[in-house]
Amino acid sequence: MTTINQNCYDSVTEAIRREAAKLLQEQTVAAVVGYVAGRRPGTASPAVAKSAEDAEKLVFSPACVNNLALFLSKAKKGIVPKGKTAIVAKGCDLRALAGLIGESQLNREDLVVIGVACAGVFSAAGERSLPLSDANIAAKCRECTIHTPEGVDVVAGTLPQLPDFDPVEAKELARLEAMTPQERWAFWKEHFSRCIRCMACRQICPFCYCEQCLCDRNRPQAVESSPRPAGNLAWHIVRAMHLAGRCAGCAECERSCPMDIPLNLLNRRMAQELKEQYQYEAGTTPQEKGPLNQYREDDDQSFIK
Amino acid sequence: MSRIGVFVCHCGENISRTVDVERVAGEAAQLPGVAYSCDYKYMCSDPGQNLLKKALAEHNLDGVLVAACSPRMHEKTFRKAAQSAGLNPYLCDMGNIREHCSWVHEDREAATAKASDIVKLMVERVKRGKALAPITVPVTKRALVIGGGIAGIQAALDIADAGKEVILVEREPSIGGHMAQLSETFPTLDCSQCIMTPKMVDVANHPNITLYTYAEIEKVDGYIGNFQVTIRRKARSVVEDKCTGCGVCTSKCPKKKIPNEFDQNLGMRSAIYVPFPQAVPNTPVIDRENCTMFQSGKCGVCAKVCGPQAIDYEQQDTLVVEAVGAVVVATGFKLYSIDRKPEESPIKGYGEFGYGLIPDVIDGLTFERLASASGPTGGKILRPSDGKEPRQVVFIQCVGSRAREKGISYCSKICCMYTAKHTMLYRHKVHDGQAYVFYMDARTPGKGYDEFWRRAVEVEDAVYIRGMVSRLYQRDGKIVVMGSDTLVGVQVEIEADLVVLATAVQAQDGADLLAQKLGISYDKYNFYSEAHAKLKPVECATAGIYLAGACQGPKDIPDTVSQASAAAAKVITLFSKDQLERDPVVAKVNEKYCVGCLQCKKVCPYGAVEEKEIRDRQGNLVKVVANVNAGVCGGCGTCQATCPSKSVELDGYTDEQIMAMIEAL
Amino acid sequence: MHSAEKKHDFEPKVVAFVCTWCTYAGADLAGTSRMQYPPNVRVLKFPCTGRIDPVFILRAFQKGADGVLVSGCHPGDCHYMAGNFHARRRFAAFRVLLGFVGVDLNRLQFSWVSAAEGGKWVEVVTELTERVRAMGPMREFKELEQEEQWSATLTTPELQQAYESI
Amino acid sequence: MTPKKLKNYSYYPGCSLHASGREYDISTRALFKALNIGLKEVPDWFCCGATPAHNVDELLSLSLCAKNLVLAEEVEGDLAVACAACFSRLKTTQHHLKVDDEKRAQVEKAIAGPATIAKPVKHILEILVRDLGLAKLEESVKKPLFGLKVACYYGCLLTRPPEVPELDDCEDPSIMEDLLRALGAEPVSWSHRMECCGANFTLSRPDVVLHLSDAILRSAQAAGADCVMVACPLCHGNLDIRQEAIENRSQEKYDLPIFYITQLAALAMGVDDDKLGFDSVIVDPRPMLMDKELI
Repeated sequence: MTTINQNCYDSVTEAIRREAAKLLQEQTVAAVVGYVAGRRPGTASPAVAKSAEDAEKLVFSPACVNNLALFLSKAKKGIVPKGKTAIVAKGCDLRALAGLIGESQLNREDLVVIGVACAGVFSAAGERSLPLSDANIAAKCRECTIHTPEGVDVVAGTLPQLPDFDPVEAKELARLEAMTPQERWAFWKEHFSRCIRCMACRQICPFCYCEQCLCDRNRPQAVESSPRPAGNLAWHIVRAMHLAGRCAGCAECERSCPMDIPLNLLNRRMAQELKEQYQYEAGTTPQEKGPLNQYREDDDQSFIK
Repeated sequence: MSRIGVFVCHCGENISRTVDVERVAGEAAQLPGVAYSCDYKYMCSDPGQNLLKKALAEHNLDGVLVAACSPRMHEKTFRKAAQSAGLNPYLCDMGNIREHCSWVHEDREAATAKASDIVKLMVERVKRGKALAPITVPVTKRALVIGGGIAGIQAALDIADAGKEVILVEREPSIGGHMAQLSETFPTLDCSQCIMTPKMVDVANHPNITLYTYAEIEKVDGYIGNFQVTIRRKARSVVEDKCTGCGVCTSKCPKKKIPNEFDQNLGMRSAIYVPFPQAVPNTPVIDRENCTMFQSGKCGVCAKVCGPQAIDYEQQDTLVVEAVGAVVVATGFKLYSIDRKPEESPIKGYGEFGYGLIPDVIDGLTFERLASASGPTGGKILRPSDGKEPRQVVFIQCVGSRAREKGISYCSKICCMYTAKHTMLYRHKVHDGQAYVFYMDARTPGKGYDEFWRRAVEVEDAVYIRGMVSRLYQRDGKIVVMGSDTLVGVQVEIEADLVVLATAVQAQDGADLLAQKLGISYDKYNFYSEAHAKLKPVECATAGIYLAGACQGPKDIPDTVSQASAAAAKVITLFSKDQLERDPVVAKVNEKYCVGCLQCKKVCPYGAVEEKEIRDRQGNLVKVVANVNAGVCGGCGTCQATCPSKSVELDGYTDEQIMAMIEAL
Repeated sequence: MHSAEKKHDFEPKVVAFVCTWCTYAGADLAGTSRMQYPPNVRVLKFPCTGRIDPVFILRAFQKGADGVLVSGCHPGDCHYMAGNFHARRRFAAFRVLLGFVGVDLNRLQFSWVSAAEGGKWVEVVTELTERVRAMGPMREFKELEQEEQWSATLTTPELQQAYESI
Repeated sequence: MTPKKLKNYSYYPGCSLHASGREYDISTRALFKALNIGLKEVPDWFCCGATPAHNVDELLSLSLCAKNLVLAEEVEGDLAVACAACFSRLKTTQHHLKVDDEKRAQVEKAIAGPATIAKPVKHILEILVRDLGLAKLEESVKKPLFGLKVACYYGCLLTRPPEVPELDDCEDPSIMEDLLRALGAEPVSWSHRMECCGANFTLSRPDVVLHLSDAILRSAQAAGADCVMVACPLCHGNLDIRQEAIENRSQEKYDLPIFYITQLAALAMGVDDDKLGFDSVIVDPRPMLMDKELI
């Protein structure tokens, strides 16, 4: 088993504290969105530091799973005080920030981005008392392409040598792709039938910032709101479709799902398609138009008669 | 509860032969919300329409469905009838049980069932319909014409003659464009300047035309009937109001060795100059890059000699904002320059022709200047390298045009004709000279065109060689033309004194940038796109903007003038009303739920979506939402399908209507 | 073609979402030309394929469609210039998604049918209807629709376990 | 210990390079060795069909090339090709099968297997000028070819049709000239660098070949060239082997040595001149090279 050297997290923590304290002291920003240690060991929770004292409490560890970009989206209005904000951002958070900027939800000028050299975070079910390793690292981190932040204002920490992880999610995706439609239907039917429509996947998603979700509407009702199989399927399809070309791949939906539905597979499948067809990949640079908001005259149309 | 009336038409026997119309009407009566139903032989006939009107009143109906032919046929008829009986026309719909049912199915049972289904679906739609009022937009009755070539001049004169004001903007110091550069014009060989300059003078003197030369479009806001255009008037360094056009400044200017662009760099001009003698306006401009005063601060001769003190070295660019209701784009073309192109350019060069290296390889426009009586050689055909009269001239057609491997696949349309003209002009001036033409096809459709071309071949003895040229190179003061004669099947080599390339017609430099300012679309060659290739050839898809001339694609003078007049007619039609009325099938934003992600703005083909700030009473910004400009919206609904929260909705095709129809399947 | 004598055990329900400018007009042309095709298709008219939301397709399947057709103007012919280009990308993505959750994509057809292609309309509709007929009813969505199970009730073992562990 | 190779290429020499154009093969290998680039011959390769096959049987010509490309998959690295005709045929096959599914199916049937032919096919020129780069090339030059005036002869296949080789501007390329400048030589500007030499009419219609090749040599001489550089063994054959016959026919004395790209490049890289096959050509270049103090 390969364990990741823990020292890197300490150096990130130190850099975040130093930078956050400076920004707050000099009043460059009104708040710093980051993480603080949780009550139980091996946990961390998002926090908004508003003073230099608060800044001392900021940490970065493999328990810092949340995508903090969420707190800057309209859905979480009021949590972060008005004014210029600094944010601690891992690779996935950076992609979400870039997406939100591209969708006119944020202004880059109003942000100070403290990019984190992130070796990875714990998986939802991973054992947190042990150091981060092959055994307890999140699936998304195994295939992460943005361990070192790009286009940020400050880079915190340096990245240790990372082992080559087994890409479990890509393999699972390939396994599903190899199935017959009937088998896939059975796979998803089983998963979706467990959905209790708690909407955690929606609440945690940085891109689900609509003031009123289409799926909550009843005139007309596009998706049944009761937790029954038909509506469950419809909800997850609509969700994946609305995120296609926008999703940052942070897999927070999957992590927060109490019923362990492998939601990120849907997102991954869409991302894969958009990359193959339109060479689009969620990245750290805000893009003017997403892949489904633009077209080329010679786009593939082999599926159209 | 709705009170819908359903009217099932027999269409003589066209429908009733395969569809049991009585049963359809009977089943319709059972549908919830249907207050009245009937069937009738010919609903579109006067008695049929009266039946509808009467039922509307008697049964107090709040919606009408006519199950008959295609709405493309009679929707207007029935909406009008409904309107005359007091119903909002948009609450009247049609179910297509003829083209989509009785005519395409034989099985009476199945066809009847389908017809009933169609009625059921459409009733759901009518039930959820909204009364819509036509949208009215005020119209500013002034037009902007961009480009002062023959297209712009013609459009401007036509509009101005109709009594409407015109703003004509030209990038160069004088209007006239390419046509002013030409010597004679096909197919009649009349002198271009003789027919062009009177029109230029008309423009200058027309009370309804405001002329801005040496000016460019900076910004365009607004929409049909209501554009605000910002025009940058470049600093001329000569005050137009004071200048009398006496010409002393240009004759005294000590810097006189500047290649004259108007003469394709063959002749020379001074640093303060008028591009050509007949220029309109006849006001000089200082070419600051070549002026000693501007470069070294020492000179000032023109200011000293100018009687009316019109020279102003301090003059700055100024911005003018004009409100107009319509725009005619007439920015013309440029000729393909066939130098070796940078590798990233999609258009390749013709290094094999030695263009730019061999001085006696020239393009068609340069030949025009050589042949022009007012040109640098006074109308004598003399080759640029040594000023000698060429004995053998080779013309090569389709240089750059119809050459996919070079990046341009279209035909430039005018080259066959002007090359034929060039051979004639050459023959008229050099009687014993021989013209050769390499061509792919001679394309001469047009009134008197083929006769003209035949004259070049049969009377004026131009030798036409069907084939392309592979290489030009210099040998002993001649240009060796290596080509093939594909009709005879041999390689040919001609030793020419002068080679004239009929280079492709391309969109003007910066055509794409102007299109982006105007919000109009353009093709991959930067030619502007018309709204419909056949039926809307002068309109842009963006309402209120029209096209004239070669900016839309290669065109000769007659076609250009026709299109310019057509564009003018469109503008005058638009200006004939005080207000525009348009179909209310447009998108509307629900500002309460819109979160301003602006994905709708990104997909809108019309650029109809803009950002709107919502502020509270204290003026604090609450949020930014999307806003659809109803004047510009085309009504496609792409925005709604894109909007994640469906906060933008297309009237006439609301989600509620569509979902209800799907539910009723 | 489709005649009264031919009786089938299964008559599929086919829904067509079409744009008004090209495909709807193409279907009109099929009518004026008196071409014949199976009566199973129900046409819903849209201004443009750009207006067609993937949710509509999903909803149609949920409401009992055995096959869905989406048809609009050929690229370059769009009355609204680019609506069909946007639709093409949107449906390319949506199709992949449906396929990924296990919907047999043979039930979902996309086509370009111009106002001049009455024959193509007949061909597309006939082909889809017969293909879907051969495939049999779209059971998957109907079964889901009929399932009474409420996943939030505390009867599933997972939830029971989760509840007890609190 | 030998240093690690800069880059590795698989290599398809083609029939000519094992026969009449042996010196092209020898010099290519010598050049790559000098530049420390790996070159491994595709095992069991066979004829690409060259210029005759596609005129007789298109499927055959595509299948021959496709099979060779499949074989090339076994060796690491992009496929290096020296012969302009082989290069053209291999690229043509890739192009056709990419755009035509029907042909692909026919070919797959003929070669009894999938046509995995996506491996990039690169002409030696591309490898030297693009992959390695002119700067690196210039750096590696040990004996610059100062004072050597060269007529770069592209022939008709190397850049045409433009959508197939995608090597350079199809009518006005400069890749050979760029290479030569990097080697220190002086490319001359001349007229016939893209004309056909008569190619494989050399056996069936020597009169045509003499006529066409004469024009090429004449033009090169008129431009002041000391020699001609070619990329194709067929061109080499016509210009070199037939040179005496051409001279007899036109009563002109040319005496123009014909070099392969790789011979000149290898010479500049300091490869010993007796390792470049100068002894096996008809117009002996050595007197001229000695004259220029290049050997």
